[in-house]
Order: sequence, then C-alpha cells, then structure tokens
Amino acid sequence: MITATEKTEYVSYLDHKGKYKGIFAWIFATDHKRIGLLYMYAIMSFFFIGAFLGLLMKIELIAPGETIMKPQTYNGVFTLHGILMIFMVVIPGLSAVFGNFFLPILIGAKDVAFPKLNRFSWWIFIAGSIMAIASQLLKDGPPDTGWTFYAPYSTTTGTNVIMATAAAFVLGFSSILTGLNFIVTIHQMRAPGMKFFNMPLFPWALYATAWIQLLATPIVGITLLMLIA
Amino acid sequence: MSEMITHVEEHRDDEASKLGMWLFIFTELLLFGGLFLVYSIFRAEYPLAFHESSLELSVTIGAINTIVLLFSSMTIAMALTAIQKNDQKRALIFIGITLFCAAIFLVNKYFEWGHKFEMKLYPGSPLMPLLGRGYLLYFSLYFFMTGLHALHIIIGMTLLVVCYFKVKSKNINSKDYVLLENGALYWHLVDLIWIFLFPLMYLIS
Amino acid sequence: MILPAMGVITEIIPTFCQRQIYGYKAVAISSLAIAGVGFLVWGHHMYTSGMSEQARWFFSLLTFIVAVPSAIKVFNWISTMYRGSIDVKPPFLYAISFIFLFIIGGTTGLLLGSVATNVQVHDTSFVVAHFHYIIFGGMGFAFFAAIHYWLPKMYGRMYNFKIAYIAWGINFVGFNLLYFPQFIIGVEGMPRRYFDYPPQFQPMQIVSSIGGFILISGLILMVYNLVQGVRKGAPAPANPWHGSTLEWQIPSPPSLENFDEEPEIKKNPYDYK
Amino acid sequence: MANNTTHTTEYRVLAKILLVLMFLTFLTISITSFHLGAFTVTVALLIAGVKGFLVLSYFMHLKYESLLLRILVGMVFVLFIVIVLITFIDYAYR
Amino acid sequence: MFSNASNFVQGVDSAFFIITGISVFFLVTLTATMIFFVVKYNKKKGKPAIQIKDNSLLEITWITIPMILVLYMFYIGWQGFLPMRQAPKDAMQVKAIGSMWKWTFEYAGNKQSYTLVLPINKPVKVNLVSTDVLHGFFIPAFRIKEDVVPKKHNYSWFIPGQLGDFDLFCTVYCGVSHSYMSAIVRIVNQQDYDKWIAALPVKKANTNSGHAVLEKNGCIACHSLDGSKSVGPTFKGLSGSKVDVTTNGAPRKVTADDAYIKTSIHEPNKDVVVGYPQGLMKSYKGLITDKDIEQINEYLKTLK
Repeated sequence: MITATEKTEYVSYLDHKGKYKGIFAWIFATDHKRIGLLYMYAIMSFFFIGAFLGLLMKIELIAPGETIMKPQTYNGVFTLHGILMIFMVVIPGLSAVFGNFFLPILIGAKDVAFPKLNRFSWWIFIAGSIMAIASQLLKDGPPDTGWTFYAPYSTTTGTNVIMATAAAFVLGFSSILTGLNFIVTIHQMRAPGMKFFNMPLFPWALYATAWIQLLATPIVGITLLMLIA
Repeated sequence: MSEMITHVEEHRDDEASKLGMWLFIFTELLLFGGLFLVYSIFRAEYPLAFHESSLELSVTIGAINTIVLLFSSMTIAMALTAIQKNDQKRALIFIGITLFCAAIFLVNKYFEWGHKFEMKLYPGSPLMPLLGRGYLLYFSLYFFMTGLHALHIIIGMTLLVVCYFKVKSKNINSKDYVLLENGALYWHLVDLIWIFLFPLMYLIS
Repeated sequence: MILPAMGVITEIIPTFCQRQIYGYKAVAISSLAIAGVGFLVWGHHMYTSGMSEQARWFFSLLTFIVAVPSAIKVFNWISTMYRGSIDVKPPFLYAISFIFLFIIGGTTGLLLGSVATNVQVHDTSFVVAHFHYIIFGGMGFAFFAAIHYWLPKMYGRMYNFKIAYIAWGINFVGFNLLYFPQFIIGVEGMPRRYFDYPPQFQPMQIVSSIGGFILISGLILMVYNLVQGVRKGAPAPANPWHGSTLEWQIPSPPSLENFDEEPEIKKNPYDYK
Repeated sequence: MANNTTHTTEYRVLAKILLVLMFLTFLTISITSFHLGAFTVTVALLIAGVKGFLVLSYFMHLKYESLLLRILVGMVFVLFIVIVLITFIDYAYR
Repeated sequence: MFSNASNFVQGVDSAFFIITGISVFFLVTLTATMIFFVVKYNKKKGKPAIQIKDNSLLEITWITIPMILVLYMFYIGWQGFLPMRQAPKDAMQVKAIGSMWKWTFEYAGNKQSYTLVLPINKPVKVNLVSTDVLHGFFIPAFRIKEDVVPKKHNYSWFIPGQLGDFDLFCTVYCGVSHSYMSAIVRIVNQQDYDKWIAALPVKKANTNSGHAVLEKNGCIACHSLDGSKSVGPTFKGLSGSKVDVTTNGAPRKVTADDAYIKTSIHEPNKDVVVGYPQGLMKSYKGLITDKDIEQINEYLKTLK
C-alpha cells in the first residue's frame, strides 16, 4: 500500500526533467497529466473568448434595435460563440482535462494506453481550433449559420462555412482518438485485481462517454459533410 | 520497476493495441456506414438519376478490382500465418504480393477516374448543371466514397510498407507481430468496405 | 456530454459527506443507459421539421426515457447526503448547485421533449435557457467543481477559500439572473437567434443582460483566485478533503508515473483511507 | 509466446475462403445482370453481408477472438442497422 | 383559465401546466431535502458519518415512480399534439410562402397579401412553402409552429378563436434579416373578412423571363427592385450606371455593363460595391447559365 509519505527520490511530474526543455517539455509531453493540463489551458482560454462573445450578445440585446453591432456581425458572433463553446469547450471539456489527468490514477495505471496517440490528439485539437478561429478571420467573413449549420441555409451563404465544418470535423477526429484511448485504457490498464465494478464512478462515466464519442462522431461528421455536398 | 511488472505490461500492450485498432475500425465502419446511409437516402430521392449514372460505371473494372482486393486480403492474412510460423521469407513474399495488388487496384482506379473526367462526369464540370441534381449527387458521392476508399488504400499501403521493412529487419517476428496484425486488420477493413461499395455503386441499377 | 459531469459530481459528493456513494451499481449502470439512449435522441431536434408522426412519437418517448436514469442519479446523490458528515467546501457548493441547476435544466427538458409543449417552446429562447442550464449549469459548474476539487492534487497548492465562496455566490446569482428570464420570454414567444425583438420582451432582456455582467465578473474572480492559488498558494497536503479514492493516496502533485509501487486494489472503490 | 493468443489460420483455410468469396462475387454480378427489380438490391446486399461476415470471421480472425470483441463488433453492426431503420422509417412516412 | 386564441391553446397549455407542476414539485422537494441534509448532517455538529449501502426496495421505487410519471407526461404531451396533424377536410386553405426575409400569403383566386387576415371560428389550413431555405412558421399566441422546408410539403392548421392582431415569427435561423422576418396575423369577423378579401387585388404575374431567373435564384431577397437599400445594392437603375467598387482593397469606378454583371454573379467578392460587406454573396458560377445571365441583363435594362 502506498502511503503519502514522500520518498527521497520523489520528483513530481511538474518538476520532472525530460528530454525537452522549456515549452517543448509540455508540447512534446506524453505524460497524461501534462496533456490534461495542456487541454485545461486551451479550453479555459476558449471558454473566456466564448463567454466574452456571449456578453457582447447580451449587450446587443439589452434594447430593441441596433445597439452595438450590425445584424450580420451579430449572426457571426453567435455562430462563433456556439462553435467555440460546443466543439472546443463542452465536448472535450471534462473528459479531456480531468479524464486525462485522473483516469489512469483512479484505476491505478501509470499512463493511458497510448500516450503518444494522446499527445497527437491534443495537437489535432489545437489544429482544429486554429482552423475554427481562422474561418472567422479570413476574407470571406465569419460563418453566420449557427453552430448547427442548418442546411440548406448554410449552403447559400457566401461565408466560410466549409472551413468551419472542416474544423468541426478535425475536432471530431481528436475526440474519437481520445475516446478510443480511454476505452482501451479502461479495458487493459486497470491495476491487477481491479474489476470493472471495483472502479470509481468517474471512470464509469468516462467509459460511457468514450463510447458515444467513438460511435456517434463519425455519423455526425457525415451529416456535416452532407452539408458541404 | 520490478521484473514482474515489466512482463505484465508487455503482455497487456499487444492486447491493448489490437483492441485500439478494432475500435478505430469501428469508427471507420460507421464513417462509411454513414456515407452508405446518405447514398441510400439520395438514391430513394432520385432513383432514375442514380440508375442512369451507375450505368456509366464499368462493371468489368469494378469486378477486377474486387477480385484483386479479395486476393490481396487473403495474401496479407497468409503473411500473418507465415510470421506466426516463423517463416520470414514467405511472409515477405505475401506482403509483396499484397502491395502489388494494391498498386494494381490504384492503377485501375486511375484509369476509371480518368475516363470519368474525359466524359466530363465530375462535380463542377460544365456538363453537370445540365444533367440535374440527382446526377450531381451521384457523382459527388461516387468520387467522395471511392476517393476516401482510395485514400484508405494508400494509408494501408504505407502501413504495409513499414511492416515489410520491419519483417525484413526482424523487428516483426513470431514473438512480436502485433504491428503486422494491425496492418492486416486495416487492410481487411479496406477490403470489407469495398465488398459493400462494389454492388452499391456498380451493380444495382 | 453531461456524463463526465455527472461522474465528477459522483466523486465529489461522497467525499464531502464522508460517506460512500449510495447505490454504486445503479449509478454505474445508469451511466451506460444514458449513453445508450442518448445516442438515439438526436431526433428530438427536428420535431417541427415535418417529420413523420411515427418518428416524432419514437423520439419523444426516448427523450422522456433519458430522464429516468438521470433521476436515479439525482436521488442517489441526495441520499448519499443522508446521515453523512457534510463538510461544506467550495467544490461541494459547486456540486450541489450543479444538482439544483441540473434539475431545472432537466425538467425543462421534459417540456421540450413532450411533443405538444415542444411546439410552443422549440426554437425560442426557452431552448437557449434550457440548453445553458444543462450545458453551462451542468457541465460548466461541474467543471468548476472539479477544478476546485482537484486543483490541490494537480499543482500541490491550495487556493483561498474565502474568495472561492464569494466567487461561487456571484456565479450562482449571475447565472440564474442571466438564464431564468429567458425561460419566461421563451414561453411568451421570443424566437432564438434574434438580433432584434418586439418591445414587449425588453424588461426581461435587461434583467438577463445584467445577469450576464454579474456572471462574467464572478468568473473572472474565480479564475483569478485559482491562478493566485497555483502561483503562491499554501502547499496542499496529499489528501486535503479526506477523500477515499486512489488519487488521494499518492503525493500532490503526483510523480511522473503516478504510482511508485503497484497499488493494492481493494474490493470497494471507496475504501482507500 | 505467452503474450499473444491469436490463433494461427492455415493457408488452406484462407485459400478456401478466397474461393468462396470469388464465387459469391460472380454470383452477385450475374444476379444483378438480370433485372429483378427491388429483389436485386436485397440479394446483392445479402451476398455482400455474407462476404463481409466471412472476411470478418476468417481473415480478421474474429472467429478466434475473445467473446468481448465479438460482442462489440456485433453491437456496432446492430447499431448501424438500427440507425438505418430509424432513418428509413422516418423517411418512408413523412 | 386558458385563452382561446386558437383551438390548440387548451391542449398545449394543460400539458405545459401539468409538466411544469410536476417539475416544480420535484425541484422544490429535492432542493429542500438537500438544504435540510446539509444543515442537519453538517460536519460542525460533529456526528460521524454512518455508512449505508444500497437498498433495493428504495432503488426500485425511484426507478418506477419516475418511469410512470414520465410515461404519463409523454402521454398528455402526445394527446395535446395529436390534433395538430389532423386538419379537417373542409378547412379553408391559405398558402404561406416564406422567402428571405418576408412572409407572403396567397389566398384562393391568386390573391396575395403580406398580412395573414383570417375569419374567426373557422378552421384554416396553412400550406407552408419555402422558396429558398428553411424557415419556421410560429404564432406564439396560437401555440402552433411548423418548419417551412424547401421542396417539401408541410402544413399547419388551427381555428382562431379571438379577434385581434397576433405576432407571427420565423423561428429557424435564415440569414441576416432573420429577426425581421415577422408578420401580423389579424383575426376579424366573417363580414370584415369578406370585405377585405374582395378588396384584395389579384396578383399580376410578372412574365419577364429575366425576372423569373432572379426570383428562382433568390436574388431579390437581397437586391431590391425598387431602389431601397437592402443587404446588397439595389437593381433599380443599376444597368449602365457608374459604380464605386473595391477591387483587391483598392477603390475604383466601373460602369455596370453586361460584363460587370456577369463578373458579379460569378465572382461576387472580386469587385465589392463600396458600403457593402465582403463575403455575403456566394458565387453562382455553374448555377446560373450564360443564357440566363443574358436574360437578367435584358431585364435589368428595363429597371430605370
């Protein structure tokens, strides 16, 4: 049984010196705890951008008529708010941050089943996020369709809808990989002696979520693609 | 770390990566499944256009490709058997045959697509708007699905090339062949998708 | 996507009640049930799109059925508190406000699930309010609960409790001010995604906007407090909340490979003391 | 070889399966060249299903895998069929 | 208790009140229990926690009770909804056309109006048609809402039961002026209705083929024909005039000749008229043929 008494060679994961230095020690980290924190920093930043956009909408709605922005801007703002909050905050949110950090610990494992894949999904996540934000800034103007991309309106607007859908697709790929990683981790990495019904309940919830991510995302992805077609 | 733990973890690794591969295959299956669903919805909406468009596809090329893929699927399964029997030479031959089949498939596909382009049957061509929405949808789906499938072939080939060199350098051997196993699983997936793609795209009319 | 949030709450409540979770298996299995049914309910977004009667029937029923496993979870959380020894700390406050907001979000979800009332409130700001109660009140508050709960473990430092309580109060009040009025104007018929609106909706819009300002100031205060805690908070012990799951048995912050020795696994997941 | 439980499939078995698959392919092509209306679609998909089953169970060794994996694969296919059914029930009645 | 603005108010509202009632009951009891527990079993009282595991009887009770309640709520919801999809055969027929961003109502005899005027106490079946994208037909006071789906037949029906003006909103997001896509529903007496419908002029069909092309492709939604400023520049007097545009960021003046109009249709973001945002219009290349463009040009020349 491990006790909380610190051993002489105990080095925390935050102070651990690896192959890389500085910021690369984080970006190239395969440690599930560091990846969890990376997700947290990214998600919190997106959350605050999203919240700020929400506030802009509330200011606009404080009185009827035009208050601080034009209708087209408003439509862009609520679309971006939706995309940011749904695809970049809520869907990865808890499972990517706390799931990454605590799932292996809670089931007594050293790391997730595929640490490198885990790092890779963070990269994809960031790439997708950059695409999503870029779709707002490029020259055709922000998409104005709402985060659900209602067809057929989304096919008639001249704005960057395709880029935004592609971004959602890339983000979906990241969440598939994370889900896959979690399922395999829970199946294969439990500490010896831990049965399914000996797991705490947080891993249970993550397990159920991971299956949804794995199976529903491709179908949602296809419906998104249908919109482009 | 104790000796025992190391052993336990290696044991688990193989199972884990195989399970991971299977889960990945599930998402791939559903991805294509979703596309099939889209296909069938549009088919129900534009039966005539889909019927006429599918006549434009060459059943011969499709059939040849089916057989080539089925054959390659068998050879890669045989390569795995060979590795399990510690028969390095045969394994290399079988992987080689598989890669060769994949190449034939792609060459066939190239000619097929080239022919479609010559006939101006591709989305965005000047001919398309004249034919109507059903045709446009059919050919969009045709190019998208077979294109995605071809992409999978290329990914699978890359994976098998890696396997080939690893078998050669004995990094894949009768004790540790999970990479080849996963590569083979992926290759079978490609085959499996084609089994459904072929009748839907080429035959049913 | 609410599932991990429920998972977090199921970890936090027992810890602060010093009890083990009531009905372990029921909670675990209800997670799977939600996942299974939740997978099939996407259809309830399209009632009014002229979908077939059969399909409307089917999706409405499924939507209602999701409510059952969710209700089981809520009952189990509350009965976990029964005869416990409840220690009201910031994570626990966020956890119980999660339950409160989740009940509101869930029951308004029933109004949306029922085909008749759906016709009235679909695509109005009622949906917006319901959605934010579930996603923000549920997911968001669970996220904050989780940060407050696990921050000492992640960084080995503790944040200021007093500011955390104040920030919680501001967040809770601001949140309800922001979204509750939207239920009211939604029922009155204010459609969503409207840039402009007829004047009869204005009073509630103003209340809602004020709520928005309150909420965002609370959020800023909360994050400020957490960042200060990470930067120069007091060192946190390995098990600050007297938790009984595995993660509290290792030092804070954990070492690179979590466990220096293979942990001994107990039969009950909440027996590590 | 304790770390891998995979069953070794003999060359002979694989070759036989290939022959069956080839036969089924020709069967599909010849059946679809008659015009049997809606029947064609059913038969073609049925044959494709049989082929898929063979590939899954022999080439992909599913027949020799753990029960868990077999159940999972089955569930994925059942799930897909359910989705197709729902979509078409909706589609047919609207 | 219920207003009788339409025949559906009662069904919808009673479902609403029952479900809300059950919800509020649960919310209040559960919250009260929660607060009670927090106070009663607070750590400050110093009592140690008592470990209680599960109790199957209790578990089954609270699986069954919500199950029954939920099925009951589903049932009343269904009851309230059912009549909405069963329009009586003898109902008066009106066609509601949703297009970006206005509602048009067509009555029998090819008469058109922008306000939906209906006689009281008479069933009406509204056939919903969209010319471009998804819209939503929503009259809050009547408790009815249906999506208006392009290329698909959909309808809504009701019996108005109260005189007066009611709001009609579009509920499915449909673009820049989505929030302005509303109309008035005016319920009047039968005599007033008869008078009104008799005075309504018969719609003049615009036979110009260029006009038809513009209408078919939804151009008129953003480009007005009467000189008013809309999402995009107006068509009136456009042909042959001098236009200030921005090309690759540099301002210049061009003459709106046939070639200019073709470029604007094919590459709308190449020359953007000063005062209008970039990126709002998509390219119609491949959607409008060269022959159609010629017809558009002919038609535009007539708009002076």
